Amino acid sequence: MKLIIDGREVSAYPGETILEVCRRENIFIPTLCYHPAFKGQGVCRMCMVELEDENGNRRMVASCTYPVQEGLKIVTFSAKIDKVRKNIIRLLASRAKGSDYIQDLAGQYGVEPLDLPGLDNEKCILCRLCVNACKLMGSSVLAAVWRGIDKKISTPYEEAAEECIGCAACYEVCPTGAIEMKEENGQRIIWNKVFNLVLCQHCGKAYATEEQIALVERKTGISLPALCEACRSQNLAGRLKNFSG
Amino acid sequence: MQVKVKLFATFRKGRFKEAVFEYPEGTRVRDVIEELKIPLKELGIVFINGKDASLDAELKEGDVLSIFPLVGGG
Amino acid sequence: MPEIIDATAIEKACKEILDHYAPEPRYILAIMQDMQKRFNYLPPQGLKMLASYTGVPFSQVYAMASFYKAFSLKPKGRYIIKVCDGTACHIKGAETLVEQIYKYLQIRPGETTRDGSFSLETVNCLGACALAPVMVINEKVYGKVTPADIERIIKEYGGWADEGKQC
Amino acid sequence: MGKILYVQPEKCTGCRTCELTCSFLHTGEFNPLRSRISVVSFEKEGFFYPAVCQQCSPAPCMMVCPTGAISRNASTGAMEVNHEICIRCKMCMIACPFGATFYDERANQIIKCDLCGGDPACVKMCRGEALSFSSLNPAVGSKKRAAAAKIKEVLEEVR
Amino acid sequence: MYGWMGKVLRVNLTSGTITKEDLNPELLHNYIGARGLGTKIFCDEVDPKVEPLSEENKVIFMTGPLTGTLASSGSRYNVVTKGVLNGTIAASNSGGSFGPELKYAGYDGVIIEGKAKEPVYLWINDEHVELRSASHLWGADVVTTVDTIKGETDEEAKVACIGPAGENLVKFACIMNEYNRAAGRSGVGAVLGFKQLKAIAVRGTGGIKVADREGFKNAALDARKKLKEHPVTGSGLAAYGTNVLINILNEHGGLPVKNFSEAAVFPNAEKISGEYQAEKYLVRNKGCFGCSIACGRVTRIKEGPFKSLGEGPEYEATWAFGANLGIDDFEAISKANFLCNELGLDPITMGGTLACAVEMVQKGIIPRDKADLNWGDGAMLVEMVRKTAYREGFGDELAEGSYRLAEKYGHPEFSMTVKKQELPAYDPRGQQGIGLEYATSNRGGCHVRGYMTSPEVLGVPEKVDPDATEGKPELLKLFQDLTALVDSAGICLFTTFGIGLPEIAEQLRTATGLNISDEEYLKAGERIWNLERLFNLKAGFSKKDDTLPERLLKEPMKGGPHAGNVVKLDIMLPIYYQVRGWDENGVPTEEKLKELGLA
Amino acid sequence: MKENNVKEKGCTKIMVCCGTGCTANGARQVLARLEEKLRGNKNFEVVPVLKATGCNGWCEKGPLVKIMPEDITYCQVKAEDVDEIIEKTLLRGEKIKRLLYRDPQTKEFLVSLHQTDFYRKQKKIALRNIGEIDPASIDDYIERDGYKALEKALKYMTPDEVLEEVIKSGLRGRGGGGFPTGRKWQACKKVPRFPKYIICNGDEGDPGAFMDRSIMEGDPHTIIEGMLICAYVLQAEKGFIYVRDEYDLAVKHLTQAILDARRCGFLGKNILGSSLSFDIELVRGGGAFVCGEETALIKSIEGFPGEPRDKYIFPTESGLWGQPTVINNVETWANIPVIILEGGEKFASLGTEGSKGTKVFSLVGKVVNTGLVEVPMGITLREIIYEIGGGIPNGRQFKAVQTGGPSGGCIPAQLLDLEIDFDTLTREGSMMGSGGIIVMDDTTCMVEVARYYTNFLAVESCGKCTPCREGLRALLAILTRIVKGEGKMEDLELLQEISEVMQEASLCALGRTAPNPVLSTLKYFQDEYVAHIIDRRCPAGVCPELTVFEIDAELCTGCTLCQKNCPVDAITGEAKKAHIIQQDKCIRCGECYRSCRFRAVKVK
Repeated sequence: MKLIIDGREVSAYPGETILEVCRRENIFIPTLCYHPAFKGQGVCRMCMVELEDENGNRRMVASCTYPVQEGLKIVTFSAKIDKVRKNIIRLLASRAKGSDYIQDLAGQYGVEPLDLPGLDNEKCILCRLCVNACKLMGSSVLAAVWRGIDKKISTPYEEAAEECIGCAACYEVCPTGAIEMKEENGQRIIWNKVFNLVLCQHCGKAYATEEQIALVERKTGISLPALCEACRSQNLAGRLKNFSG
Repeated sequence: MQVKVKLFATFRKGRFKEAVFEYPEGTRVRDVIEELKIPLKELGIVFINGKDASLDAELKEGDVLSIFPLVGGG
Repeated sequence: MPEIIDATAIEKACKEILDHYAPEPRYILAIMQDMQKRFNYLPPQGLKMLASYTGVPFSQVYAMASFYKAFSLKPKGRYIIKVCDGTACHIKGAETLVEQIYKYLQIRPGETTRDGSFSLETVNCLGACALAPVMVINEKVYGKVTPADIERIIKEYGGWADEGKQC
Repeated sequence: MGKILYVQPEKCTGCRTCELTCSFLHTGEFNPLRSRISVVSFEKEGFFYPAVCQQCSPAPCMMVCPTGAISRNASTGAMEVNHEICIRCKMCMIACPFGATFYDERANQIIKCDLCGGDPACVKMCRGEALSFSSLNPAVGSKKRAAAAKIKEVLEEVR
Repeated sequence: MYGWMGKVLRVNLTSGTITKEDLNPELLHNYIGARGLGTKIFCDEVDPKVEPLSEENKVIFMTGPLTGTLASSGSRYNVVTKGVLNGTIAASNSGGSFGPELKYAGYDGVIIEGKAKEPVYLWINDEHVELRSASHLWGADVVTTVDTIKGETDEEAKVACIGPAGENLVKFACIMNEYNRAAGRSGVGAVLGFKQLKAIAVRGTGGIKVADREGFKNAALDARKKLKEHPVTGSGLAAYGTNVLINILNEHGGLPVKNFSEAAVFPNAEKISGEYQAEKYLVRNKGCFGCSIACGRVTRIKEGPFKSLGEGPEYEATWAFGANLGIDDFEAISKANFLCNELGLDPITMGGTLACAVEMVQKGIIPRDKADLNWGDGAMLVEMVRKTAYREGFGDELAEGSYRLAEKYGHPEFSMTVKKQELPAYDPRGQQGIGLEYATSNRGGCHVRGYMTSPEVLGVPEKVDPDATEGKPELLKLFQDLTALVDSAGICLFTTFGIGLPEIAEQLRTATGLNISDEEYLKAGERIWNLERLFNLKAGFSKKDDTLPERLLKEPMKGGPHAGNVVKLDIMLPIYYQVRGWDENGVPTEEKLKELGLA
Repeated sequence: MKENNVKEKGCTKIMVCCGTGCTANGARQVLARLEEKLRGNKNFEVVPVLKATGCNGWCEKGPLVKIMPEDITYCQVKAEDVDEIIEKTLLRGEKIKRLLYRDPQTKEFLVSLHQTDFYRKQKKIALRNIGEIDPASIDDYIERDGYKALEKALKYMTPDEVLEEVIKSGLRGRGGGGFPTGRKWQACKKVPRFPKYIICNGDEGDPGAFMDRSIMEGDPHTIIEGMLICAYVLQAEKGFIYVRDEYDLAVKHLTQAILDARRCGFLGKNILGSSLSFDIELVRGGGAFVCGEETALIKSIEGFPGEPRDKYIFPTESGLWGQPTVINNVETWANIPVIILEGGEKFASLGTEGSKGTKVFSLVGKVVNTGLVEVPMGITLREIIYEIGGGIPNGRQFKAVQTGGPSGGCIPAQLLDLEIDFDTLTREGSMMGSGGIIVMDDTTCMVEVARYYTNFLAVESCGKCTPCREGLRALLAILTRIVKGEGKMEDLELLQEISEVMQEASLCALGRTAPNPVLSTLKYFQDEYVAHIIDRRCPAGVCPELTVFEIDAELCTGCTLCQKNCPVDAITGEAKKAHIIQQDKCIRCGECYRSCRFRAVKVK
């Protein structure tokens, strides 16, 4: 189907969202809660764009959840959109005072955070990418709990969750550096859970949690040598070397 | 006449290191190389008794003919 | 302290509740309501059982439990005082009632007296706006409550009414 | 059937031109750490093994990927990473029996050999012919097949 | 910045301070990198009269803009210092992976100053740079040193270090990297030994960007294609390594035998030849970082007293330990070579010095009770290499190099050196051009400052008459300037067998964005050459040092194709000065200096 | 509608209002006493029938006891009055004057409720049965033409004709959105996927609104019938009623009604012999205001936290479990049977151009007659407040009326003559919402009201999207500092800007309308904001930090009421003498100010 984005005709497939089409067409739309691995969530609202009807009336929609329709006329930037994005960044910067990423973004957008009480050094913007990642990993230990302004991301009772495998996918997808992960003394601590890391038999590098390896072995049916990625190829090479004499 | 032919490097493959051959008078370097089926484009250095020789140089009794592919080093 | 039920008793009671429902996510809300009624709060153990029974991740169950106001994650008192802070009640001084209750029971909304007798909550609207301000203790509705009424009402439930006395 | 990237380690001179080529073509800079092929060096003994994805079938990396970011390119047979949807859980790295799935820290990406879309540049640049790319059919030299078999055999041993 | 990283490290060992400095872009334009840039910085900062073994001398490790890129054989770095062996400007060049790794860490080079109070090593881990104690490594050989440091830092670290020879200030100690690669000549290892800097370990995770991605890709691929197609770089060097030259030089009558005292034809050359090595000992080829030539040899001596596995020997070492000592035992030669790698010695000077000693022993100048040295003795060779590194017994005298040794015994004429540095494996009486090259080399006896063997013997790029003197000064100047450019670019000299100025200049242009003509690039080479000359002049060298050992000028070749020849230096040198734009005393004229921007 | 079936039967019926208000005031005790006294009472030939009905709406006057067929209504009845009622009224036909309603203006005693201003102006459609029937009795419902509409639809109309009728009626969703009900059904009908689901939204959450509660408690079958009619149109087989958890009685009555309907063949297979099969399941809500939003409600039924989603695809296409779903509010469903029975056109004859029919409002706050009123659309606010509601008590000044719940707005005195319907309210910055009308007088601080609603929403927002969650957090912080006297004039611009962005960018209707209280008070009561910020004074005497109360000794009668109500014993003074407020003890709660009947307490 055909759409008109910023006056340009663009083709799209049924089932796509406006954001997906724009990303494919390299039309920039800022996002915070979007990750292509997951469905659009419509959470952060940075990706708001305007739709224009035949009378020239415009309305705002979240491009990450709006499904494309034939002939849709989309405006990806306007004074109104700019105002919305600036204010969203301002609100998030007022919330996540501890996140350098968000503060930098506020700087880029030229907005000053407001002075709001009760959020000392917060980094989380509740984009929920971590929740999505955790779910996809099959662990689903993270959820957005409580509601309203008390909403937060947490494991049940903020305690170490049984199903957490310490994969840190949540840490990886977090845009604001809000998830704390510590690795020391052969242990990884994340979400209040302490994981014993498997040490590479060869180089001693702590390369994965026991739970991660168990999951890999379960999924592949292969039992893996206790070697880190680098040592695994090294080990293979060593054997080949001996093989070739 | 007798000429000692020495081959080096890749030219030895399937041939020989050195050998003494009986050639008729007037045999030229080119004749030897052709007989040995050495492709001219692979030919690097040709010495007769350690001195550079052209393909048309005539061989003489007792000459040492050294044939090298193109090589380098240092 | 509230009635302490031991772990096996909780488990048994939860099991009974679960048995009333098919193991489908759509019954989570109903099951939680039953648990809340049974225990006055949602015991973590019960939520775990609920999660495995319905096959829904524990985190999701916890998210539910914390999302809905009908549920409490902490044990509640025997008498739950709900002060309506709906608009009609609010503009008729509901907050003063909350203050007054604090004066007698030393608890704020969300808290429970140390002896486990009373819990205080504010609710959005009890749909009895015509009687504003309204207060409910367990099932009983008190309408047009004045701050001066609080002492008497609390006394009905054996609450300490002597000024300043800690419960 | 697609072609296979054969590795014959005994022919490898350890020059790592494959790494340079790979990183340059994929990232625009010369950085072995961003290469999808990595030469394991035994400098003292002068033995080298270019560790590179063997495009396994079935592929453990694909099996463990939670987002479906790893998939086989139907025309090249290469297991390709869709960086867009990768969440960098690194399960594929853990799962790879060859240690040939890498993490590019600079780009924050999981990287692995994608056979350059069916025409691997490293093979063309390989001086010692340690890398070759040819069809998996009987016409392939017995040496290459032996090399592949050898790697497989050694791999079995490792497991 | 493209090609270059734009940063150098300055490490003061005396104070322990480490600073990061931006490179001056103007220097890059004129001096390119590696040898040129290192020399420029060195000349700007160090008094030419400085004592090589002193706090004031500096050591500069410098890479070129093509180092670590896809430019073929772009593995090189240079070590610039005032050489210990002879006090000339030294720019020792090495391949391997150390240079590229330094760039991946973000630096073009490292400037070492001062002298540490106790042994240290420098650990460069991207931005993080520190000096660490190396007391526990002092005395350790290269293998132990590298392995220990890798264990202490990062298994993937690249380590350049000195062996016992450097620590013991052996005048021809080298700096080793990746176990087998060496910045070999001029005794740069001893300078580090004096400064008590045992090693530099580096780990880099960054990358190198080029100015014109597509252009550079095309230029590099074009160069590689030409290298692949050229018989020498495409297959010749790979098949037989540099040792292929043994037979060629021998047939040519240019393979010096027994300290240049006999006809340059070694009867048993075949037994030390590349063909022999390939047949009997070669495990496989090895390439330096990014090299498509892969001339390196992994050699295994399977059994016997010299059982070992290592790299080499290269042509020079094979000659220095073989023909030059009358030894035809390839296994002994290999072992001695491996030992040089482990202990950190330059095999050319080692062989040359030992040959000088053997000759003097044979002539009765050195008493036999001091050293019972004979031609053709492989075991003696291995033993003497070890002793030299540790300065044990007679090794202590050998450790000073042949010039000081021969001078000590009153017969400097037996030292086959130019400016006190031992000559390599080409008898200049069979190649007039290389005679001139030796005499005029800025670091003394050296073959890689304008490799005249290529045209004179190998016929690359085209054959010239080795016995002729005509045209040699002109050709040599071109070769010297081009070599300076090649060394400064960070690529291997061997590439010039297959590619020339246009290909090198194009790679430089696209990599760095420095859009100057081929000629200007070549001019940079000339500028570098002249800068080195100026340094030497200021250091006290003069026309009288632009000469060859008497033997080569006066003793006619005793046999072989070039029997009766001497080097006609007196004919070539004045012309060379003229071609260079120098006055009759070999001093660059004002005009020349102005032209080069050196005035 | 037929009147007075009871009369025909010739038997007396006593109906005790047992709505929440009346119950709170002791209706159950009245009922119990009546039951006790009537059971086996030999004095009656035919013992009167006793019924507990749903809320009559006039909670203010409860407990209400209605006696039919005489149509006598007694107000504020106590258990002690029961003997007298039996004795005098039931046995002797006398009316007890003191229990009758006395019109405050005319001072007349009114026998029937329907004679009162409160009832006269009303037009009951949705509430037609409430107070008239025992909600626990399906027979009572059937007696009042219950399930006749269903029968008519099933037997005499095609689904399309039924739909046509609903479209014709112009009925718009009573839950707040005001989306035309017929079009909603039509959209769902067009989607060729099955099963389809029907949901009744009974998660009434607006503080100050209780019409849904009243219907669910007082006339549960009308909801079931409405849903059945829709099921016929859509060929749906399953429906859900999502009831607010706090509504225990509603749950009880609905449960009973569903069981009865099944028993009588109105739910189940082949209803009334037709091909329609439909059943209803009751879902108790979890107590989350946001679940009133239909996508959140769907999530909640599915077993998730009630977080809305972007509604770019309507539930009519993808709703419950992704299936086509129609959700309507309780009051909407209650209108359906009447529309089918009497025709869409008749319904459409009521109301305004854009908003047809009647609307139930809950009239509460500072108004004399509080309770539920059902009036035709287009009635003015003044009529509701002054004619039905009887004006402002205690001689206070009307200040504003808040409509539409927390997301609605405050409408000032100058708009009292606004003819209210969906569109006029929206135009003036408020909204219909579910129909709450909260009257505010001069003792209400509009800034504090804005803060109150914002706080309510900040807690009740689902917290999913940024503009709503963080916008509310920011608005709340700013409003809080203003009511504390720490505001700055720039704050007003900030409030405006954040509010506008929330309106544009929020995910659901809750977020988009959440700034309405702020925006409407900013628009109409900016002077109050300014007073807080510049003068550091709360004109209404509400904000403790900015208020000082004083007793005007001239006006004080020494009635001691304020003294009794003061929670901190800050008021001293003897009876019949002027009282004094001890400022050091006073917590400025305003209790004295609000309770003083002589307006002797003043805001300084």
